[in-house]
Amino acid sequence: MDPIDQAHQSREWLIESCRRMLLIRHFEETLIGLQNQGHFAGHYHVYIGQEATGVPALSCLAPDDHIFTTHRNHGHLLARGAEPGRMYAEILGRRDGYNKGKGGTFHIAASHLGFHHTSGIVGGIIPLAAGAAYAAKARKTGQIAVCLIGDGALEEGAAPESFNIASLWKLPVLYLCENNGKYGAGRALGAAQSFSMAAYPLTDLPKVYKIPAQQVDGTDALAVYRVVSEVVGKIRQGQGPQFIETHTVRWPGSESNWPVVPVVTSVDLAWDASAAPEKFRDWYRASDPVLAFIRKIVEAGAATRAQLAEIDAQAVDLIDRAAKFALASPFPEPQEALTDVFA
Amino acid sequence: MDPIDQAHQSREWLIESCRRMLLIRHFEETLIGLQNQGHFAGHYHVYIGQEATGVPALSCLAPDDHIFTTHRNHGHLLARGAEPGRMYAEILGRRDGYNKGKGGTFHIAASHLGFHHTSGIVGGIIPLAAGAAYAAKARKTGQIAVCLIGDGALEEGAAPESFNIASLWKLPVLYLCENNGKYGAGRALGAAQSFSMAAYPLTDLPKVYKIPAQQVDGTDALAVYRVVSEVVGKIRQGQGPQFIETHTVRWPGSESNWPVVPVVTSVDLAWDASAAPEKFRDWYRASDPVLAFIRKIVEAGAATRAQLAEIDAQAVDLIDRAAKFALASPFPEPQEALTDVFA
Amino acid sequence: MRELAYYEAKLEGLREILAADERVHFITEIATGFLGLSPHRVHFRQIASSFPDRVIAPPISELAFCGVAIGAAMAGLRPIVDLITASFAFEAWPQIVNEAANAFYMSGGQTRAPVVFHLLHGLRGAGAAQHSHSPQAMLWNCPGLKIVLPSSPRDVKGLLKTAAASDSPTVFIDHVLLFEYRGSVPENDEAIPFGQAEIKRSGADVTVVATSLMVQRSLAVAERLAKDGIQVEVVDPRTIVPLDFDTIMGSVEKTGRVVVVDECHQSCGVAAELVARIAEAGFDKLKAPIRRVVTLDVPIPFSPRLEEFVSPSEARIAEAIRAAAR
Amino acid sequence: MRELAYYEAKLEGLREILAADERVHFITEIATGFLGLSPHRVHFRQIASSFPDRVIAPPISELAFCGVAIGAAMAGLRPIVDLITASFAFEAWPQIVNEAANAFYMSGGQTRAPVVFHLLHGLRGAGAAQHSHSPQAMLWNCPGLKIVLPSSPRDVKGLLKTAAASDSPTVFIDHVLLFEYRGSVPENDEAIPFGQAEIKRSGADVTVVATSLMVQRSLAVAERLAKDGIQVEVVDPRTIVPLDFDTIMGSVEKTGRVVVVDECHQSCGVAAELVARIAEAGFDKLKAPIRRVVTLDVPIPFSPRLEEFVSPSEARIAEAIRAAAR
Ligand SMILES: Cc1ncc(C[n+]2csc(CCOP(=O)(O)OP(=O)(O)O)c2C)c(N)n1
Ligand SMILES: Cc1ncc(C[n+]2csc(CCOP(=O)(O)OP(=O)(O)O)c2C)c(N)n1
Ligand SMILES: [Mg+2]
Ligand SMILES: [Mg+2]
Repeated sequence: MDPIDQAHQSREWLIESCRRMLLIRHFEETLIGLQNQGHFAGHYHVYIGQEATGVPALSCLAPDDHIFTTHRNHGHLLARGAEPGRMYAEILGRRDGYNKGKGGTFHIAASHLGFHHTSGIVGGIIPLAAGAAYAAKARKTGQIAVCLIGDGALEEGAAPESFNIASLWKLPVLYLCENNGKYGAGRALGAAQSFSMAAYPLTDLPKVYKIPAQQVDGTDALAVYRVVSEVVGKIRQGQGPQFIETHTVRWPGSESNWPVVPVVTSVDLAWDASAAPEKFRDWYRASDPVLAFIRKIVEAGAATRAQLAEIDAQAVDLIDRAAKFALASPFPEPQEALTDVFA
Repeated sequence: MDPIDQAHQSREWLIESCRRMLLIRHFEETLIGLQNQGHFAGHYHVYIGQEATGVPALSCLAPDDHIFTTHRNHGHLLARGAEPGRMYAEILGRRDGYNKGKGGTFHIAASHLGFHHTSGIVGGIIPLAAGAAYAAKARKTGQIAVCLIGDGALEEGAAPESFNIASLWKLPVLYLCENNGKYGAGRALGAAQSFSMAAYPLTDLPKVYKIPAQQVDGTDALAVYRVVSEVVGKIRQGQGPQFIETHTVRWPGSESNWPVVPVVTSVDLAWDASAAPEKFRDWYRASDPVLAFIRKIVEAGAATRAQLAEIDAQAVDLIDRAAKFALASPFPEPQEALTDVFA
Repeated sequence: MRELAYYEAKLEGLREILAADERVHFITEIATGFLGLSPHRVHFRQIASSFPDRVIAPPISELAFCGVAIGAAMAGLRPIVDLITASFAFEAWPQIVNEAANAFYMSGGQTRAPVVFHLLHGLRGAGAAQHSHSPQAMLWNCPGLKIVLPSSPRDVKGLLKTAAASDSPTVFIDHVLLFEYRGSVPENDEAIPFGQAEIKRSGADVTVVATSLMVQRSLAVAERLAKDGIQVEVVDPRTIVPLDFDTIMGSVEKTGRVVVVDECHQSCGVAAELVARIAEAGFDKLKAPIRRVVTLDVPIPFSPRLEEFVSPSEARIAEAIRAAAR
Repeated sequence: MRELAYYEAKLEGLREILAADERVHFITEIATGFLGLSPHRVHFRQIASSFPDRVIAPPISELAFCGVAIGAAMAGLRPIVDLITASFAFEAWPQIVNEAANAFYMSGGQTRAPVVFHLLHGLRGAGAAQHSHSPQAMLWNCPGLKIVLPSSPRDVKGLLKTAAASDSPTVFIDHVLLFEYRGSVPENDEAIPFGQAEIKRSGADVTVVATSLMVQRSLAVAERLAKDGIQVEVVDPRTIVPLDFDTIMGSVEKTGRVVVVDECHQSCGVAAELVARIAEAGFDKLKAPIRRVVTLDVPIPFSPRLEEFVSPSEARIAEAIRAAAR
């Protein structure tokens, strides 16, 4: 049975997911431009290539679940419906940013969406997520906590220490480990030993602590949805922590530490990648999860190319307005630096 | 074939091992008396019940191998031939202590025996041992490093982090994990989940990092010798890190945080434990590795009870003189506190 | 008012806090937590068994279990988490100083982390180099943490209550050598606000600013020096974040002579900051250089003689006060 | 003497150290280590590939890889280990402050741990709360560690050499915003001994004691103030452990007016210790209160305006010097 036909993936879900993926993609592409124009300083990380993980995965959550994420958070926030304008404002250090400009790209928080604390320290959130799960369990709220980490985070001792506690205390926490190292210059390679991780497959590590763990293709939105929704159900039933590793292929635009946009993503690119420079073309053809999703939707007849192109245009427009909003937002007053130290 | 007959366990080795085990036992028994008499302050940990691990295991090492140990180090140092007098002096904070009285019970170091740095921080030495192994490999000295830890140390993130590096870099390091929690109030239980460790058997953890790992009965000196010597051979051949978990049964004298001596160990006790108070008798009968070793030697005809009793008497005497040596050693001059800060 | 031993007041405070607020969970090792290895620890075990679902023992994983407490605080609980020996806080350093301390600020005021870290600091006798730390200076260098240093039975109870009710991450730093001190503690619930120094003893000649155990030690010295005609005023900030600098300066203006007594190592210790602030604000008022009595800048030696020599002992406190009074 | 950019001198030092001593191994992330994200990092990669067996990339396991370096030092190597961003040193805190710092002392002088920790500290622009730490004050509170804070091309090379040759664990704390400064560097190998402050600029009116990037910032301010007739002397301790207090006090005695400029947070920062020492030793010599220009006691905000506001900026340095000169 074609997964597209499955009852739980309605046409609306498909279209909405596609819309959010395109939103993320254009958000990041535009962001790279903003950086290149000098609108903000500092190091940053984009979510391009991982859209088909974050969007379906986070669609499985309840509105009040707790979500902890990392330096690579933009896609997660947008997947949950964060306003791109306020995100840009944050990344540009403006007053209208989610964190009033105090956090920046690494730390975008949006508590009303469940993003209480976003850490730029690799491994920093792993115990925090278990803690939020502990609180949910103690308070019997029915919430779960989601811990969104990269493959590299498993190299930090915080990971096994937290897995141990989550397992012993049967905490309602989902570890979603986005392994973006496949074939790229990244770290863990999924099925084989990398230069930095002797444990492979990575799912072996949580399994040692008796946490059920599985792998899924993170470029296949429907597969991600299926696995995450099933696992979230188990967690809500009180079965304790669960671990999912997703594989994506590292976007070649991020090979250097300062990303470049080889081509602006469009619906047409899904069928003809020739607009992408030679060296990036393969990725857009074979590994781009957004383009793959677009093709799947069209092939399944859930939407036409033209309909998706319309959605894409709306996304481009929304991002455009978001960037303008952020650029128009003033910098915070210097004295603002002295507030929010203590609650 | 009775292991006693095996070529590699000569009669001399048996007698010498027995002597060292008795030395450790009496060292600790006398130490408890010294504490009760107020000769030193502070928390301390004794090695009673684990003698049949440390003595045979460390007999497999070369004189210049590197050894890192913990708060429970006394037995390890004595197994390597450290002077009990200088150890007591250290524990009593006297000038003739190995560390000039600056370290105390948690930190006894004897660099000439390979004990460079003994840490009281659970997990503290795990990376250090990998580092010494790294140095040995880089300098091609043929040395190996031994990391002597308790089961509780595996709960610290330092353990998995270090296993990963040792495995990736194929370092010549032996992890000897003394699990003293069996049936006691201790932590890991070996074959089942404890309140503090979800990973079981504990050997699963190093195995995730592709470190070969096995379990052995730590109350069986010959079994320990066999496994450790085999594994040390592999490490010297360049096969990389290895992990051994030994099981011992926690000595009931240490159930409270301040140990008590229920009965002074003697060779006779190996056949008649009635001298031990009721509540401790079972342990001396069924779980005491020193008494078991004594019985084995006598039963195999390697020595008579009388011969072992003579060895025991010498051990008692040696320890007695060691205690007197330490008590006669002066406290360091106060100004000595200001030296050794920088090399 | 009734008299209690310090450890009794501390236990009473914890029991009342746990009874009053279901959101308080206490992560600690049951055997040696809260009161450390003190002989009174059996009483803590009784509390633990009164609240079996809310007093929980973690693995030896300080980094993770502190992070769990912080995360739980972000999600609606008010956890107290016990590092026991303050030196073990280093294992959890990234969580305390880089997550908890920054959470409220970094989120632009969105996320509160009302967690209390409980630590037993200082020279406890034979703790040696690895178990004798006083990390309050390092923590004071991390904006975002409130820091509490009780010194009396009444303070330990009252400050523990305020800590448990605080909306900001709070480090509660205690000292096992205080446990036997006795003092009056009001019957009725009395929380002590943060940021209120207490003049523990009045005197016109020399101001001693002291924290934690050093308050008691300074008081003992002050009694002795009174017989020699030196009237010492002992000011106890009780919390260093927030710091009641006004009360300190009030005393400095009165005496013009200051000794700061603190158990951190000298360099960049708590005393360094207090001296720096007093020297700046009191430039015209000081009649003598400010003196510090602190732990000498060497790792803590094990041997009791050496430990005594490096510590801010009564002898060294007395000497500094005499010098200041001259 | 030839002129080099700071980053060139630093690279040259590392290359010479690696070439001269086989015992030196460098644990670092090849892509962003040693020079951080600076555009010059490609040059570091060249060094890395010249010594493939001795420049090695670890997993993201700061605690373990620092411990590996310390253990290797105990067993005969002279490792340099790169935390890169100084904030990441917190992950390795137990190994740095409780193992390396204590090893020699705790063993009674038996065990040397000649390891160098390399850190890039401070406000680098948009590092925000979690990537902008200056942990030198916390480290100074841990006896047993030598602490190096270079500020010029010549110093970074000469001090790196001394660090690599030091028998004690040494924290080498650098600042990416220094990399573009140029200055003369002798051709021939010139190690700079620890514990020798340098007067980077002479002046009779006000003494500025500054470290790391703050030296350059203070020098720039001093040039400007010279035009207004204020002659500033800039003293750079270069190493805070050991500290050349004599040179500092020599300058204080000359000017009687002191400003300490440092990038740590205020409370218990490096400046606090320097002020405390100068206030004590210089009580009779000071003509004005000592002033501190330091990072304000709040977590570091991301937004550039806010970051500038909390930092020890040129404007704040100038203001403090003017006030001291009055
Ligand atoms: C404790 C710590 N060490 C190092 C870094 C520097 N750092 C930032 S991102 C990163 C790689 C993380 O890899 P991964 O978790 O797989 O996430 P990805 O960037 O691939 O999404 C590193 C090492 C950091 N932020 N925190
Ligand atoms: C980082 C740290 N946390 C806690 C402690 C307190 N502590 C000392 S021994 C010990 C138990 C260690 O268990 P295990 O490793 O099994 O060793 P055993 O004492 O059983 O030999 C603990 C928790 C410590 N010394 N260091
Ligand atoms: Mg990755
Ligand atoms: Mg154990």
